[in-house]
Amino acid sequence: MEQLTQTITDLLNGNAIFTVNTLNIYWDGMVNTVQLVFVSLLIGLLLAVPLSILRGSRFAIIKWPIWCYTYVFRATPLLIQLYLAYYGFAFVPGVRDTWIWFFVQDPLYPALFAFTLNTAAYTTEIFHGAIRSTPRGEVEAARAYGMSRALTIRRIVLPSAFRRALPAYGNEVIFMLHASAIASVVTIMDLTGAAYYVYARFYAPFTAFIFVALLYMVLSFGIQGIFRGLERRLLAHLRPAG
Amino acid sequence: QGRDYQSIRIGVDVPYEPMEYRNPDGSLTGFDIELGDALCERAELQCEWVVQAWDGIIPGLLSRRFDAIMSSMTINEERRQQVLFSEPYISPPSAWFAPSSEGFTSADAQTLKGKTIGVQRGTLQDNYVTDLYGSEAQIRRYATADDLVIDMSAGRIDIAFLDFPIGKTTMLDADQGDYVVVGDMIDEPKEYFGDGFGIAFRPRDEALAERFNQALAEVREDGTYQSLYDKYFGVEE
Amino acid sequence: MDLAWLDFQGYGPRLIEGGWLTLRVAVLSMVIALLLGMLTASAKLSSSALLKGVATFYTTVIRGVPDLVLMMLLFYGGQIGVNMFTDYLYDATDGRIDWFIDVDAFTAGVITIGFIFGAYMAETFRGAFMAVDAGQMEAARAYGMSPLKAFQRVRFPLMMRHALPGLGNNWMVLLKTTALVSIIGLTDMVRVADEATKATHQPFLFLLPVALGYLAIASLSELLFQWLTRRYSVGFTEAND
Amino acid sequence: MPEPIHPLVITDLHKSFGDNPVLRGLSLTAKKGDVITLIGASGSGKSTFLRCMNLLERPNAGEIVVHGESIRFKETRRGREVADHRQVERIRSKLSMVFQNFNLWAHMTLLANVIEAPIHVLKVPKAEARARGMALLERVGLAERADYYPAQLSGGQQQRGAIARALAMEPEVMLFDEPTSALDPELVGDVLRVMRELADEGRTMIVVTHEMAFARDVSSQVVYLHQGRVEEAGPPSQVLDNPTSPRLRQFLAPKH
Amino acid sequence: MPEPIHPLVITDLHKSFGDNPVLRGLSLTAKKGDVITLIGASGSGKSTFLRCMNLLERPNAGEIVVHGESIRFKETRRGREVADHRQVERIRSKLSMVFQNFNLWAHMTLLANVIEAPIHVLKVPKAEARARGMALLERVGLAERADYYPAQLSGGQQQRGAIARALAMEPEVMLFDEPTSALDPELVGDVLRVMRELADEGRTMIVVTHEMAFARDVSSQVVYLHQGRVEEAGPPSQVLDNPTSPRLRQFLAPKH
Ligand SMILES: Nc1ncnc2c1ncn2[C@@H]1O[C@H](COP(=O)(O)OP(=O)(O)OP(=O)(O)O)[C@@H](O)[C@H]1O
Ligand SMILES: Nc1ncnc2c1ncn2[C@@H]1O[C@H](COP(=O)(O)OP(=O)(O)OP(=O)(O)O)[C@@H](O)[C@H]1O
Ligand SMILES: [Mg+2]
Ligand SMILES: [Mg+2]
Ligand code: NI
Repeated sequence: MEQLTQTITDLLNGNAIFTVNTLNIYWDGMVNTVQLVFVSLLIGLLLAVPLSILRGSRFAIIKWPIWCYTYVFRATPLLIQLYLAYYGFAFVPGVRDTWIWFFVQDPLYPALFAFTLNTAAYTTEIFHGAIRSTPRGEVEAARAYGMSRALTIRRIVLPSAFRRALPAYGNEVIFMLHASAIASVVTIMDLTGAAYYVYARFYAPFTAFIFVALLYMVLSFGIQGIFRGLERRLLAHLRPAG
Repeated sequence: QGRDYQSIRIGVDVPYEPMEYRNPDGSLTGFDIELGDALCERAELQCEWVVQAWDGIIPGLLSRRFDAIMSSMTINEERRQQVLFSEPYISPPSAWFAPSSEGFTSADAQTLKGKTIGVQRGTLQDNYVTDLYGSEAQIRRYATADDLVIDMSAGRIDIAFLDFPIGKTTMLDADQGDYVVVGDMIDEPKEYFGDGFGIAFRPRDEALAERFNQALAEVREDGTYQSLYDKYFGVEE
Repeated sequence: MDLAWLDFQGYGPRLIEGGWLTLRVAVLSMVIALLLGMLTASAKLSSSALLKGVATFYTTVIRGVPDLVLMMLLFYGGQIGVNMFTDYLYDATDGRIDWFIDVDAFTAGVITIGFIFGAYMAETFRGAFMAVDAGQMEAARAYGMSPLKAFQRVRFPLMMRHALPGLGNNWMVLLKTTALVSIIGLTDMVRVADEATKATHQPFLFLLPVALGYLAIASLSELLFQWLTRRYSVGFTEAND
Repeated sequence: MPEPIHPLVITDLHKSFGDNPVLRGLSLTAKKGDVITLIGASGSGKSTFLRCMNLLERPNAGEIVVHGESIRFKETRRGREVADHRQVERIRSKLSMVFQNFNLWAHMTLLANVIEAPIHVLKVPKAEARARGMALLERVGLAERADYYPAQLSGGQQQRGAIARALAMEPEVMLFDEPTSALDPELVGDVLRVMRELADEGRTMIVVTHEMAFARDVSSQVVYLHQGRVEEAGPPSQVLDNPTSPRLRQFLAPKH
Repeated sequence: MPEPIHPLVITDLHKSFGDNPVLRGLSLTAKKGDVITLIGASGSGKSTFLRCMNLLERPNAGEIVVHGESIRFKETRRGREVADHRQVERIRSKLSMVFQNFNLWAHMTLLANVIEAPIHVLKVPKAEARARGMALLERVGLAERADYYPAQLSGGQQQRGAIARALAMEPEVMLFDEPTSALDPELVGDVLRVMRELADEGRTMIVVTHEMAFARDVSSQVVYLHQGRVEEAGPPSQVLDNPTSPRLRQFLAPKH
């Protein structure tokens, strides 16, 4: 009990651990995390939409490479993907003499690269499943009114599928937020990196990690709030009229 | 009040050569392990080593999964508020390491202006470099010394600041690459380099810590300590 | 064929042991997560405000906190709580009562991961439940099926078609989250590779067996998921152009 | 002489969706063997009324008594709720329903749809349920489609399948929502014959229909709904041939 | 004198599902302003035929010519395929369809359903499409339900919504699959009036229906399908009142 009260008072009052210096580290970590997660989710989403459509293509040469991509990126740890993107790519012969080095040199780009491809793979699977379960009659109605395949997908299939995929996609966004914690492996000081720093410096694991957990909670409550709002608006057709 | 232990468990994270690592057969060895065993013998304790990943090592101590940690932990004021330390049992110096091709002769703030320095995240070396070089140089913080070494060979960092024994095994002794120590060994000022490595206990176990301090004094006295020190850090140069 | 490289500098057997632990933790916690997820999703969609509130609290908070922290808090925090009590007993009785109540790390790891992923499963199931055509459930209820029967015979089989992609994803994430058990002292595949890397100073060498280990487990599960997808798509046709 | 116990008595039923009142005080008494047809304009609340009878929609007010047993409600903060779910399930298994849009279970073959509730609700042995199910499919002319999934059936086939599924419950009261809308005249005749046989067996039926010929031929009572109220009710000869309400007269006047 | 170009000419159409032949050589010519009703027993292939006309089902053999333009097919390993998807889309936008089970888009309000295709296929400006959409909903009596989602509408309301959606395309040929099955006699009259107006405007209609009165009143030609073949065809007075085929005679004989 004592320890618990101690921890809480520590958190509330200014004290040895939460100095301006460490709070600064946490703040920078927050900025890095948000930036990484937001950008990779955005690009990942943009990639996943076409991929999830092509994943259901009739043509094996389109379908299978995408399947392989999603399979490999989902089946192997993000940590390894990140590691290869950052440490592995640096050893490609000659890479250091090209303009690519500028991007590889900075840990941010390799991390974005790995995160984006990873979330795109998961998102592709979610959307592909939702697209497949679009009610057949609704697709036929669209085709019957002369909508092209692309238009049908844009106006009928995707809006309908996205609505169905919303809860699963919400999971993916939060997974990504938590997964970004490994960014510190490639020297990016994200939120978790900040917590490790404080842990190592003060040997106060619970204080360091509970505080960072609170920050993650703020972020994820924000995300969950957004998704709840989206559901309220987009899933109106599942509720009785008021 | 502290308990009166007959047997204890000691937490350690491996490998961290030469302090603690595994023999080819999987058994534990290293300076910490051998010294720890000697201390237990003096203190008439049954000791059992528990391997524990670093992230959970302090929580493991606090939650009594083990009763002491002997895993190259540096004593400092901030940490003393969480755990109880024994007297320091070794004070390894820190040192600058760089590829010989870089041609550094000294590592003062002037020379390293605009360079990239690698350290292990959250270590005393991190604090030291952050405070003294933070405004001139760029600092990259790594989870492990090995990651740091790869990045040095990839050309992303120019120089590293590490515990000397660690730098020695990962850079000087490893055959890939050609690295040198830049400048002198550093173990001052004390506010950064503290008192060296200590054994950590739960704060309420003062009696236990005292038994270890006693034992430590004894092994220093009778030469056991020196022979272990020579075995692991014997200077061949 | 030369299979010597499979030895991985002597770490081969330990890697396999670690892989076996990974597999066991993953499968067992998946079972817990599925059960919890199903219960929670049902609670979220029920009309009881209390059930809904509890379920929403669970999914919101658990998904809000990083896994690593939850692992630490639930395992070590729990243990520390127990210890506070035993320490108190020890002090109060002057050392005559000295208990140490040991929480088994394997069980704790499985339960914690199951508990974390139950929240994600709940969201996946909830989405799938909502995607099922309401008329299908009405028909079940109209014929006097109890909620349990209707669930088992109609809602569940229809829901699975919508849930499987999300379940597959959750499983893949869970599989790799098992690596967290190393912070509570268990030696999984990743922990072995980590030790090996630090000992040999060959960081890339051990990425391979880890990736292969995960790929192997994932391949088995992929087969299962494909079979399930076929099974739960029976009766549904896709439009042709 | 005590009043006989009727299969279904409904008193002053009210139901609204949000602010939109759909049923505004409906009462109805179905005696054993009665065939009651509900007629009324599209949107007048016929389906909603039928769905309230077996509690698929929760009425806001009113009493429903099945075989002398009154369905119990309780007041909660969120409004009126069913008090005893067991009771409702028991009652539902005696009232079987054909939905306006069939609602065949998409993941089951036609035969599986028909034998599902008998096996799992009435606990009929599997073999027996199959035999009876096949006989019913034969009766509605679908024996050779037994192994098709609903998505592979024509509209009329689905509707007949839904009828077979309802018949398989051998219920005391049957609720039909436009059971012949997708059928051709020949099949309408067949279904009619089946329904007449059921009436002769003493089963009670409530039928929503737009086919006035059908209403005239089968029903013992016709109820005309208008904007959620009973505008006129009585035997078909009276309601359909000599309507008193001007609204009903307009409804019945052939426009083509 | 050259043969006039007809809106829709179908020659020898075949279609089977697996081994099950459903259409076995159907031909049909629809002239401008024609109203052709397809009648036939449940499962005789009426919906399938209609769905083949705009290629929702891929016919195994046969020719479809819309406004003189023959739909091109190619043989692939997987069987007969449409050769030019652009062509099919262009043709479909001229043939609009009311489905037997409506198929309204569930995630859109009624009005959004109606204006969707005009805006995105015909490129009608949004404001204009809305105005016309509302007018159409008014015409089918659903103006006040414009903001409801399909799941909140009664069966008849959904059907009228589907009709409004089809009308909004102002197509040259309309394909109706039992467009009045869920409507009461009064609304059937309304829909009938709308269809007659369309015919007067010179639009062509193919209507599947079970309502013989409807077929008699509106159609210029009645086609009786039996087991995937045209058993009898001609003007309603001939087909419905003096059928030659015994099968058709049985089909038409009132049983109730
Ligand atoms: N996807 C499918 N797979 C297999 N068989 C099918 C499929 N779709 C339709 N059929 C079969 O084709 C036949 C014709 O169906 P269709 O829907 O054309 O009948 P219909 O004349 O419209 O009947 P109704 O008046 O009942 O709507 C039916 O026997 C049906 O079972
Ligand atoms: N879930 C709902 N939310 C809001 N309004 C609804 C809902 N269900 C039905 N309604 C409205 O209630 C009214 C009655 O619907 P109901 O389905 O009972 O009509 P009906 O008499 O069966 O008509 P039809 O002959 O067209 O089937 C309609 O105006 C409809 O729009
Ligand atoms: Mg209705
Ligand atoms: Mg049909
Ligand atoms: Ni009739």
